[in-house]
Amino acid sequence: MSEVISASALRELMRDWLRQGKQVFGPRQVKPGLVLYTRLTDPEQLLVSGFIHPSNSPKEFVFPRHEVIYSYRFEGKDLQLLDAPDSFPEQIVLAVRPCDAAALPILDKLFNWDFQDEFYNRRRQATTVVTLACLSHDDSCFCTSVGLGPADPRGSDAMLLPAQDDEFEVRPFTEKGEASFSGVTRTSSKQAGTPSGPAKKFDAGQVRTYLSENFEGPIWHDETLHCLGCGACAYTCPTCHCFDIVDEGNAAGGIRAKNWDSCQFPIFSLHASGHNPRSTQPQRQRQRLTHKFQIYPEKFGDILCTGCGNCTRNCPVNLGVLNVLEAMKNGQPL
Amino acid sequence: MIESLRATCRRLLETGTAQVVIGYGQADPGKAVHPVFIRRPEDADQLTWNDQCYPNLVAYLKRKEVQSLGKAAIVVKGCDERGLIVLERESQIDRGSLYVIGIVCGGVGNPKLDKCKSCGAHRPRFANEILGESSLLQDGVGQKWQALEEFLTKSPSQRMAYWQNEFSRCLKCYACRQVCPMCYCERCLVDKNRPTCIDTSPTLKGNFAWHITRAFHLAGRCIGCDECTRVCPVGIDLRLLNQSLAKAAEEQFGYRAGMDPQAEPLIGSYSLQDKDGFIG
Amino acid sequence: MSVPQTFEPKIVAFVCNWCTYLGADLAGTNRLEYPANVRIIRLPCTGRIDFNLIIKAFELNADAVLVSGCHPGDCHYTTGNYHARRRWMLFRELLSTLGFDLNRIHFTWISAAEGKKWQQVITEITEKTREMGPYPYLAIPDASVSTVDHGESTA
Amino acid sequence: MSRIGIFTCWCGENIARTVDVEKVAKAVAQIPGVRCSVHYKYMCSDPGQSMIREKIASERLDALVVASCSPHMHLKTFRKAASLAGINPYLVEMANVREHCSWVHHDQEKATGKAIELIRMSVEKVRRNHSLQPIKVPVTKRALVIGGGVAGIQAALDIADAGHEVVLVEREPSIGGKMAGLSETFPTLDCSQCILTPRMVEVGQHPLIRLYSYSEVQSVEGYVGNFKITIRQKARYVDVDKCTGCGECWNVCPLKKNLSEFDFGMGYRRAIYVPFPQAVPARPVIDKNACTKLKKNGCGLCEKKCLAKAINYKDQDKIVEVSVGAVVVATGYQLYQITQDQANSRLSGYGEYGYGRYKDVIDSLQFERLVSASGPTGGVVKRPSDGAIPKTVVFISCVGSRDNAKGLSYCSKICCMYTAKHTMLYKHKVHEGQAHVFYMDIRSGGKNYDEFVRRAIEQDGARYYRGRVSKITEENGKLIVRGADTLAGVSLTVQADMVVLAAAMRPAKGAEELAQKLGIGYDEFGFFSESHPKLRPVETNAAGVFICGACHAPKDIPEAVAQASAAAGKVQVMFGHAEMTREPEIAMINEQTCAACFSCVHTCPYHAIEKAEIRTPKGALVKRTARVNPGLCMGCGTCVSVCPSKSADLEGFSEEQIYSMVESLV
Repeated sequence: MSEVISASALRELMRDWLRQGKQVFGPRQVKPGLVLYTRLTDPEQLLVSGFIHPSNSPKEFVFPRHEVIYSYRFEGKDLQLLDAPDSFPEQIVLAVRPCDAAALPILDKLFNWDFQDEFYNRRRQATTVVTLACLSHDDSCFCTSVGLGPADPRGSDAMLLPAQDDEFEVRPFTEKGEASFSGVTRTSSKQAGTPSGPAKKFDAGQVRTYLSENFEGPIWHDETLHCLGCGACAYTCPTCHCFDIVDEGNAAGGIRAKNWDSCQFPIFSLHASGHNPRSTQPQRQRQRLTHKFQIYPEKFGDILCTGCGNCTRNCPVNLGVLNVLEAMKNGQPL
Repeated sequence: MIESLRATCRRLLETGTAQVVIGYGQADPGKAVHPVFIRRPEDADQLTWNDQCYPNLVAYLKRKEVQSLGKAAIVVKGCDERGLIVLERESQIDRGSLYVIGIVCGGVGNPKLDKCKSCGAHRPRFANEILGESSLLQDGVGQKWQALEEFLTKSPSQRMAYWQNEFSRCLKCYACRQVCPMCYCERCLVDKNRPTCIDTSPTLKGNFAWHITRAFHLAGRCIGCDECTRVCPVGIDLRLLNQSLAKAAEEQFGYRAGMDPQAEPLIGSYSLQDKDGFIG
Repeated sequence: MSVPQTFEPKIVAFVCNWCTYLGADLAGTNRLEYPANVRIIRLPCTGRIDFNLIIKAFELNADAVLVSGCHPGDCHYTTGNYHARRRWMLFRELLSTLGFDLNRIHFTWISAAEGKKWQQVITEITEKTREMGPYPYLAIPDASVSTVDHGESTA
Repeated sequence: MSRIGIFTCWCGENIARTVDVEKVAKAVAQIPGVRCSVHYKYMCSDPGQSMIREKIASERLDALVVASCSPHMHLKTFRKAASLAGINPYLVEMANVREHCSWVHHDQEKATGKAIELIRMSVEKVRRNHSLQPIKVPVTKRALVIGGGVAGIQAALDIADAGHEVVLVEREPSIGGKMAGLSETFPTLDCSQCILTPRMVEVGQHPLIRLYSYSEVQSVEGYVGNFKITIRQKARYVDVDKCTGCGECWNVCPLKKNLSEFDFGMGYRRAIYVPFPQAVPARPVIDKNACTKLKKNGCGLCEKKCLAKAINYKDQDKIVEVSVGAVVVATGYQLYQITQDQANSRLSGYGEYGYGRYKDVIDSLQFERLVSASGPTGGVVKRPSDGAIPKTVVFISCVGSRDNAKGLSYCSKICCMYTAKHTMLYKHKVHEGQAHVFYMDIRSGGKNYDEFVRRAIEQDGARYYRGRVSKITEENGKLIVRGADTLAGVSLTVQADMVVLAAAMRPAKGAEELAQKLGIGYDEFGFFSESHPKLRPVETNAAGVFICGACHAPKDIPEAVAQASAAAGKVQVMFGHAEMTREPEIAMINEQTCAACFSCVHTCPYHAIEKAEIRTPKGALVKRTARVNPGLCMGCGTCVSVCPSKSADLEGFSEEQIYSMVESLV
């Protein structure tokens, strides 16, 4: 037995949410060949099939790429500080891939371990995450290698599993999830099958050992020299969370804002002195990998990667976490 | 063809003509093609060539890590080679100490990319060595500015709306900059503060300022490899901006970047005949 | 667009020190009246006037921008204005592709002797801009550029 | 800068009439970083300036904004005032609230608001100004004078007499220029050569003047105070040092029928010749296009005759390099070549005057030789065709001048005067002769000039007709001159024996090429441009290069000489100091971030940016970079615009300053 909802009922439900002034986000075909998680203003925009993974990640619904943390205005000779808005409308992120949802509990730790980021937390509280289990995967997917899977509940308030006849089985995991679907599902005898994920591609434990032993290993230079140093991987990664604080202003006033940043940019680690502790791209790649598979796990327990494969899909030169990890496994360069 | 490429690579490394060969590699036929840096003759077999060889490897010549590998040989398509010519004109490369392996290219992508349909440089012209003689793609007539001309049928306000839409997606990941063989500044203008010419924030304002600057800094320099457009993770068609300047350069000044090694840079030179009808 | 009754266009003029600035001085010496909406930024030469400045002016809600310098052949620095002219030729193409309103950006040659022309140019630009109304160069104000609101691509 | 003082000027009523100065001063006092804001009737006056100095001291100000008139008017004044009070003069900015505000706006509220914004802009700018020190450039105290006509001679002698070395370069075999060929000069009718030749001799003998005759400037490198000049000495085939100028050589030269350049084709010279008896240097030159020895290895008489062994048929062009600190250009003029110049599209006219077709139609310089005592006819006026004494001579002025359609738009200025002179000289030599003058206007401004023209008409009976000549034809030995007398309102035909055309003055051949070598401006006609028509009349846009004489514009001898002395004076001012100081508001390159694309090197109008390398002490290349030569940079800032990474910036108009000005306009 299971609770199911039809595609049409789901869209009807979306319509209700929009009517109630909730913000709804989900996968959407932005242009031919390009699917992105975006804000949805019309249920018809929701995409629930025909794609593996959107090119971006839903992290920006709780951790925007640009967030004003305060602004200021000159009043004659004195300066007036103005708080940025910190209450956010209720929002539902729909048809999120389980790998993307699993990133959220990981980010929760980062944004709360010492300083509590109110902007993040308030957005997070206002957010309900409804995942869509994966029926298919591509060469870039490797959720199963980091302890997740195509229907893993981590980070989900509720999950939709595609069933027959254009229906979805609804599996709520939290009260938020319950509330979101109460009264709109019907009980069905059918049960959606458990989808199978990609084959396991490496062992995270071995990777961690390898990293701790090969800080100076040749693999970095051999495998990552062709990295161009852009932020396409970090900015479409559900777990990357580095940000920069910038001031932008003029004679009247200005803002202080939190912008995404990437450890792959040369200036990310550039010192005022002109010295750069990570002066080459391989060193920056090493930093990214080590942070994800050694440093972060040691500090927070979780691997800072959910195997979504976006870094590989979005890399201009077909470099991604996976290529390097596989190279580690078979120990020799491509 | 691939075999002769690998043979050349071996020869260059053995004879010491080059310490590194920059080319395209592939773990195995199924796997994705990516740039490789061959430093030992025995690794020459990693080299490959097929219609998935998109990246313009010239972009790597500006990288210190790559320069430190020593004297380089580089695999270029005819279109990539135009980049070499611009870089040489801008004293970024010493053509003498660079060995260029030109590959006659029938166009990349499946289906072929638009740029290949009107490329006009399928066969490298200045390479030290030219490999392959693939059946050349016929240059499509009048296809060159097709995308742009279609776009320009929109009204100005429609265009502005279009770009606001596109740029609102920009993440400022700078893939467009990093992949561009012509973007070699050690400190990009967007990373300069005091003053901040370009807001670094990925707001509409900051994104417009960035993309206007990126495009205009390529005026008379963009070789139309369209890599910026190919790699954009959020699918912004930067090609339109590059093309509008390339078209102006060609139609108003008879200038095509990277075609004539002797040509004066378009910006940085002037002519008394330059038309100033728009100046009151 | 609804134009507030009190709309006074903001016009930023980037001018060269040796021709147009002196032309404006001459307009003053001859007491040639013109609207008070223009703000002159004096640079040595049109060759120094960079496209980023023009964009910055629009970012700061200039309703129109004027770039003006010595007539061809008159450049105090012999060729600065020729270099500038070529850059503008190309820059206008880019602005046009981006859908900028080219009626908001004006280029003129005004010599040190053309105080009258300065008066006319400023008067015309001010009146024209007043009619066109404010120029929100980015119709979507920054705040509303929700980084999560990806509009449908019209391409 | 955090202690900025703002000084707003009333300019009597000029500003205060439309700008509420007190309100302005009050408002701008509120700008962050502004320490004090005061206003005063006349800021530029002594009390005004001392007020500024007092405030600087009492308020310990570190930067100033003076809101008054145009910086072109008083920026220097206030910078001086500031430096007297111990503030670096480059920490002063002005807000132009007069020319750009109070004088052009009548609405007091708007003008006041604008004034406040203009001041805010200047405050934001000055906040980011840098203290600058004037740039010191060492000066080579040697001057180059190009052109040995009367202007060049005057300049050379003035500079040399002031105790500085001079290098004088003359294209022709002798100095003297056009003036050496003139008969007598207006308005005094004193003999041209009597005035000039002593000066020429002075030049030849002056210990501080090095004369390169029969030479041309080939290239110019370097910059003010430090020019490197390459001079090409054309092969003369005569060793100037051995030669004694005895004359044996030209007396034996069999080739007598070469048209004399000095006589403008009115007389002849040998193949080896001195252009004229008083030439300096008084040394001959061989015309390699005429000499049979040089052409087909014949003759050789001159060599045999020369006891000094000065003849050298193997002579070659020599290249000489000199370094100088300043250059005076005095390349003079040529006459509108009525037949040859028709090739030039702009100069299409005057075929109808038959110049070149009729032997007896000559131009004014040819007439000068004809009436010159030292001329080909010994001063007897004989017409070229048959040597007869012309009884009727028609003078036509403005041939090519003031004629947009067929000639040149400008007035050649001296023709009215010399035409009057010509009629007199003619009358004095041919008493029964009659001079007729066709003119457009008579322009005789100048000391004793109009009296001179009146004399020509009233005493020497020249007939003046206000009108143009439409056509000249030849009928049985007479020149039929058809014209109009517009004052009498009749058309008019004169049967003349000779016609003299007062052809327009044009820059000497090659003027534009020379201007390009020197990097100085020139107008559409090829006359060199002064850097300011009123205040910098002998300076050019290239620092250290000065102009004088007819290369600048048509002018007569007194003017040319005066201008030459002025140029010499400017050179002496430069040479008055061991080093010269230049404006420090110049470009600079951030060598750390420079990507070495060298767009700036390409673009710089002054070639002031060079490619440089940064190397380790051991000599390993760290990076390449562009680098500004402070001696050459004129501060236009074109490099800043073409620098993609904005590693180029301009002191005084830096990116920070300009952006902050724009950003103050919110």
